[in-house]
Amino acid sequence: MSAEVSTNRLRAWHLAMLEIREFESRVMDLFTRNLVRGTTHLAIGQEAVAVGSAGVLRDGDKTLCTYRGHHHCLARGMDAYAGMAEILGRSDGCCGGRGGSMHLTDTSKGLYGAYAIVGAQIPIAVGCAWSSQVRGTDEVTTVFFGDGTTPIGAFHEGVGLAATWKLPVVFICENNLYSEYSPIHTVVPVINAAADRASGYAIPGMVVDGNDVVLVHEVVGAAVERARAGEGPSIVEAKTYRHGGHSRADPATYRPAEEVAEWMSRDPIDAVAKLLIERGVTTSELERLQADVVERYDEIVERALAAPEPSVEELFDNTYAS
Amino acid sequence: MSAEVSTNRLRAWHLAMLEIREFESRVMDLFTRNLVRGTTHLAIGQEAVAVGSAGVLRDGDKTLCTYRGHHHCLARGMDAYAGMAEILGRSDGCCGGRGGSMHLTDTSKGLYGAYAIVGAQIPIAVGCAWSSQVRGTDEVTTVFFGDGTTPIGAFHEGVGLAATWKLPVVFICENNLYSEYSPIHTVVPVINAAADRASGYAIPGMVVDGNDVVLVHEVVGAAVERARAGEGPSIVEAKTYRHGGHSRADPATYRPAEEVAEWMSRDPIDAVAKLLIERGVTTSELERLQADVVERYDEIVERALAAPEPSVEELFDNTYAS
Amino acid sequence: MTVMNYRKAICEGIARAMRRDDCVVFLGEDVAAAGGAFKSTVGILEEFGPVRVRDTPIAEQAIIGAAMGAAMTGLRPIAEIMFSDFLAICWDGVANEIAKSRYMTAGQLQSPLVIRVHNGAGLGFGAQHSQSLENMAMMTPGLKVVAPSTPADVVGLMATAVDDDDPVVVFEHKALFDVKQDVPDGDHRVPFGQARQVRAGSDVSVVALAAMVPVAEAAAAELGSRGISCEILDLRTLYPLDMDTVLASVSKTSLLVIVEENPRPCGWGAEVSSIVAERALFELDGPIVRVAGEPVPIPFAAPLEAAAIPDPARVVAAVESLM
Amino acid sequence: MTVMNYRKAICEGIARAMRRDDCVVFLGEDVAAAGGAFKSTVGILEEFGPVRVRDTPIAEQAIIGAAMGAAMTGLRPIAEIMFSDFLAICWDGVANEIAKSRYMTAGQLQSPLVIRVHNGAGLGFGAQHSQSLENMAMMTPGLKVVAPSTPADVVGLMATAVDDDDPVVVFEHKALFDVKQDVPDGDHRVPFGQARQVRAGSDVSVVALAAMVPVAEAAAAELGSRGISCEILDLRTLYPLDMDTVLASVSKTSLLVIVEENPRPCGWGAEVSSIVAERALFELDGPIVRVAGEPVPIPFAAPLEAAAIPDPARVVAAVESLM
Ligand SMILES: Cc1ncc(C[n+]2csc(CCOP(=O)(O)OP(=O)(O)O)c2C)c(N)n1
Ligand SMILES: Cc1ncc(C[n+]2csc(CCOP(=O)(O)OP(=O)(O)O)c2C)c(N)n1
Ligand SMILES: [Mg+2]
Ligand SMILES: [Mg+2]
Repeated sequence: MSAEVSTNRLRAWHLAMLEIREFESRVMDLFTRNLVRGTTHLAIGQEAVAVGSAGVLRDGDKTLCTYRGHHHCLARGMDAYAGMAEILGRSDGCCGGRGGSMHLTDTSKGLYGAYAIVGAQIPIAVGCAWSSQVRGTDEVTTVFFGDGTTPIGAFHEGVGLAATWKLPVVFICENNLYSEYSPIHTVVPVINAAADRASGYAIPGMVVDGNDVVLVHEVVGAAVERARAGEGPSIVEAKTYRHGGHSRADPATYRPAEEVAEWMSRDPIDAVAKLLIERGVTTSELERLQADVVERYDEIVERALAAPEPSVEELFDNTYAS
Repeated sequence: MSAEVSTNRLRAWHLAMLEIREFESRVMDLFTRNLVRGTTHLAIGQEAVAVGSAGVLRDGDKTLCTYRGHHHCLARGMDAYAGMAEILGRSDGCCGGRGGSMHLTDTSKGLYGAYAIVGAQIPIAVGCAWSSQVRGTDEVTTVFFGDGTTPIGAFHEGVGLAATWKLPVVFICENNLYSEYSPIHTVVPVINAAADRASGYAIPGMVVDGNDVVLVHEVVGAAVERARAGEGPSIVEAKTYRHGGHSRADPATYRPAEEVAEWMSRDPIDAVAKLLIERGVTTSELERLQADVVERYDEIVERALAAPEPSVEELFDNTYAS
Repeated sequence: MTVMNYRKAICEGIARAMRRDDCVVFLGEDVAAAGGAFKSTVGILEEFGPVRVRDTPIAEQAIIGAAMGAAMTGLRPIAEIMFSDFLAICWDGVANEIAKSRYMTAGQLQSPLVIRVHNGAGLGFGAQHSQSLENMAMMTPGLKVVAPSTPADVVGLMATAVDDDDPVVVFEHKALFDVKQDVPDGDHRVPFGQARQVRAGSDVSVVALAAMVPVAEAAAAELGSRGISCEILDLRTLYPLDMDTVLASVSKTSLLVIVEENPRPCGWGAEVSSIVAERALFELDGPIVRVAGEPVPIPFAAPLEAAAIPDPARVVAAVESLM
Repeated sequence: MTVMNYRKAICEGIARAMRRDDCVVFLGEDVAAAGGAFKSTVGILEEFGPVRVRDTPIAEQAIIGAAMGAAMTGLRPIAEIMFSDFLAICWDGVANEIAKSRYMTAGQLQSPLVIRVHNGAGLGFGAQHSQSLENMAMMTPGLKVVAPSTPADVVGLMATAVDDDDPVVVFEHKALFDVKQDVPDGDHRVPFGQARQVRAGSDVSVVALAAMVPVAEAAAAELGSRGISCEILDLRTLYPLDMDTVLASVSKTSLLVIVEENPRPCGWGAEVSSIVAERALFELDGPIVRVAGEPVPIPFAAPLEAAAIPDPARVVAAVESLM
């Protein structure tokens, strides 16, 4: 399948994933240095889901994600500086510092919010898709959620409405095996936390290797085309892994060492780098690329740290439109 | 299958169903005469689900139902006078007149409440079952809900927890084809509103003719035994029909005449009466039974109408224990 | 002018908004084909068709989410939650998502939508279908809160609500559905944040809302016959809150009685009282009296339900206690 | 006496209750194996085992329903809802079922249970994880409402809460988790409905709760140095509400400042203010001033978050405005 993807496309995906990883590594570093307040939820290890999924979308398509959503925002084109400044609570942030790490948003890129209450984004995404249907467009909405989200009511209400109204939305589960600190199999009664629910809504449910950007692109692509054609929603479950803890300084000691080792050996960026090398890209070229990214992020972080915090005079802005 | 059921048992079920129908008819009559405040939701036509299900339970087993729950309460042994007085808002009511038609409760009979918020009873029933497990008993909880309840989050959260924890609870859907005034197929994406969800929880889902008391008894019985044996929850979907409207004075004109006619011809009480007659019970005996019931309810209604309303001095009673 | 009852006014308000603006859509449980559980939306489906008017499954979180998602992307939804009590099921969507998203995203996500709920006691619907919950909305920054007491206000406030770029929760009081009144034709609008002087008076200011307005009026009539002159103000909206009118009235009468249906603790009247106690304490000649719902779940039995919410006699007694 | 911080006191309070009574069970998301998202329940699973201590799926409605069902049938559950903001997801269970069922069934259904939530702002968790929502519980008849400000109160109020036959919502303030104090050993209990006099004073009464108690204390220290003597009362429970102590203090000082973290509209301070304005208006020598959270979602950026909730400087200014 990867044979069908052009080398240029693979290069673009690889770069996008590198950038996400660098972004997240910087956030972790800043958090560890006590420069980020509150909490952060990183997507290191889950880059392929974001990049593969974003690649199938067009302008006008909408994406909603969670507190663990930096990768989705970057994959759809959020300015990394605006994201980083937001996480640092600066007025240059994509939300003027009001949102923080859990709420990166850029509607100009189709990013209709990152939500911090588990499951909340799902009915809202369904509403976006309903709106696309009412307005007679062929826009599609993608909405991301974790494996641990599948027990919550909002997930089921949203999927149910979308299935009943045949709405153009694709529900994409990033199954990283953990519901916060709990192994997912201890908190859901099915093998595939999300895909196994699809039959209860008479919609397609697919499982895909979420660390294979090419496969993600293909499977999400099919679901998006189905939605765009007016055939209704699907659930895609991408099996993946977060390399680090759930949030903040979580050391993730609850994970068996062999499990971690196995998944580390299946790094999604390494995988696409391998494909590129098979196609003749040189290691030194890849190293140069990585060095460029590091350099760009040095500058982004520096600028963001130097940016001003919002002023207290603006406290009430945007509470109401009027 | 009905061959395995003793005639005495059939007689008891028949009588129980007759009593429910009489109770409900009286409520309708009182409501029409403006003697019942607020609203009522009757179970005329759905008697077999209640009687068949209650028949498999023991003392200590718990039952939770909805605002459309008079039949379940009577089937598990609620005193008809206490129920009628409650619906009339009298202090002799099972809830001292505080609850009304939607909230008949008698914990001494295992009736742990009738709930008026769609879906709310389901997680609570799961809690009762969890308690039975924690306390090391072999009690089982049955919980009733309508077809229209299957889209709501609380249903899914409750079933999910029960399936994950293998709790001794049986989820019994009375699919009367309507979610309030909406045909169920217009608001859910599956054929069997409840049973088709079971695969999403890796638990058994059964469909049964809810107008056949013998079949209900058998299918619910199997699910209850499974739960009692510690093998976890099941979903039973009983297809049935309400002869009247959803509530109050709903004329139910949204229902096709042929549909109504077909279901009227499958009256659950007529069906069991037919079985009894096949076994040699005489029509006149059945008529006598019916006359007895009418007479008993004349007296119940008369007493309930004469009972006092609660006194305003008691307004604050039971807001708190202390 | 057309005479219509409160129920019909709900329908009229929705229809006028939908005629004015194609972006207005309407969704809820049995609001379309059946015309609503209270028959307050009969004919909307027929006039505006099944794309703009949709019956939903019983899934309040989905209804609210659908409304928000649609509002964020160019529509102006009106969502019905059948009873205000059911807001408890979808409160995350209302209070954590809809109310906060504009602020949290520096204005990027906007939810110009209206949530209509049937509110209040008095009809024997029991504890889970009878609450007055305007205070739950009022305590949530980001929401506008409307509670009309008359058919004309139902229509006029709906026009303002639908056009407003902020999310608005409209509490329609079930006990008022048969109240009739002349309603102006055309583009009748009632602005938010303007209390209505229901009755001018000089001895005491009585502030009320929704079904408590007629209760206050009945009390004022009785008190008038005893020589006590009440000024009655109907707040109409709780956010924005027209304290200017309340304070002006209090500075005239020097006495304040607040009549609210919600159980007393943290009711909207507490907020009104505390603002007066902060800004006009020295204008007062007597205690601020709140006549509020009793702190109990609404009981079913008729005498108990009647005792649980304010009635004219309690308002009369409260006013007389100040004389 | 043992010195412990607020976080450890939470754990201690739960452990003592579970040791005392086998019927006490504990459930919530990641409360068992992981010891809680805030590490406030470390060791409970190990001591009491997996039957009594359970990790749940992310399903707050199921958690609350499970707790209620268990409470109705003989257990005394303690349920954790990780952030008070998430009460919005399961509010139907809390407010419509748990709070009302005893009343509606004339005492047949009882819910002797405790719901613990992590409450409050100050840590940069953003608008959906930082609210102060004690007022949402306080406005709901049938619930008892607890909000401890010290480790000793955390332990003592938990003992009372678990033994109480009514449902109790305990708001644990995240910003206090590192506060340390001596906690009495043994069967330490703090009764409900008794405000704590944090500091005696003669010029002004300052009523506070939870994280606002240290804010009031800091303000009082500063004011003391300016010659103004504050009496600080920590309400500790909002239902039952100890108005006797508040009224006694007001009748001594004649001035009242209320410090509350929730956004002002319909905050608990509004209720306290309105009771004083109704029962002790003529004892007051000045307006009742409420220093409350600003009516905005809690912003993420540090200076904005700090400005959104009361700080000592605002309390100082409020008190000085009365002098
Ligand atoms: C309704 C709700 N409950 C609990 C939480 C706390 N919480 C935040 S993330 C999380 C785990 C979510 O797991 P999953 O859905 O698998 O997503 P992941 O974090 O693995 O991406 C929890 C429990 C929350 N934010 N919202
Ligand atoms: C959460 C909630 N939403 C809406 C309602 C109003 N309502 C009461 S009964 C009902 C229909 C329920 O249909 P179903 O579950 O099929 O049960 P049935 O009435 O047919 O027995 C509705 C919408 C409610 N009580 N609770
Ligand atoms: Mg996960
Ligand atoms: Mg039905």
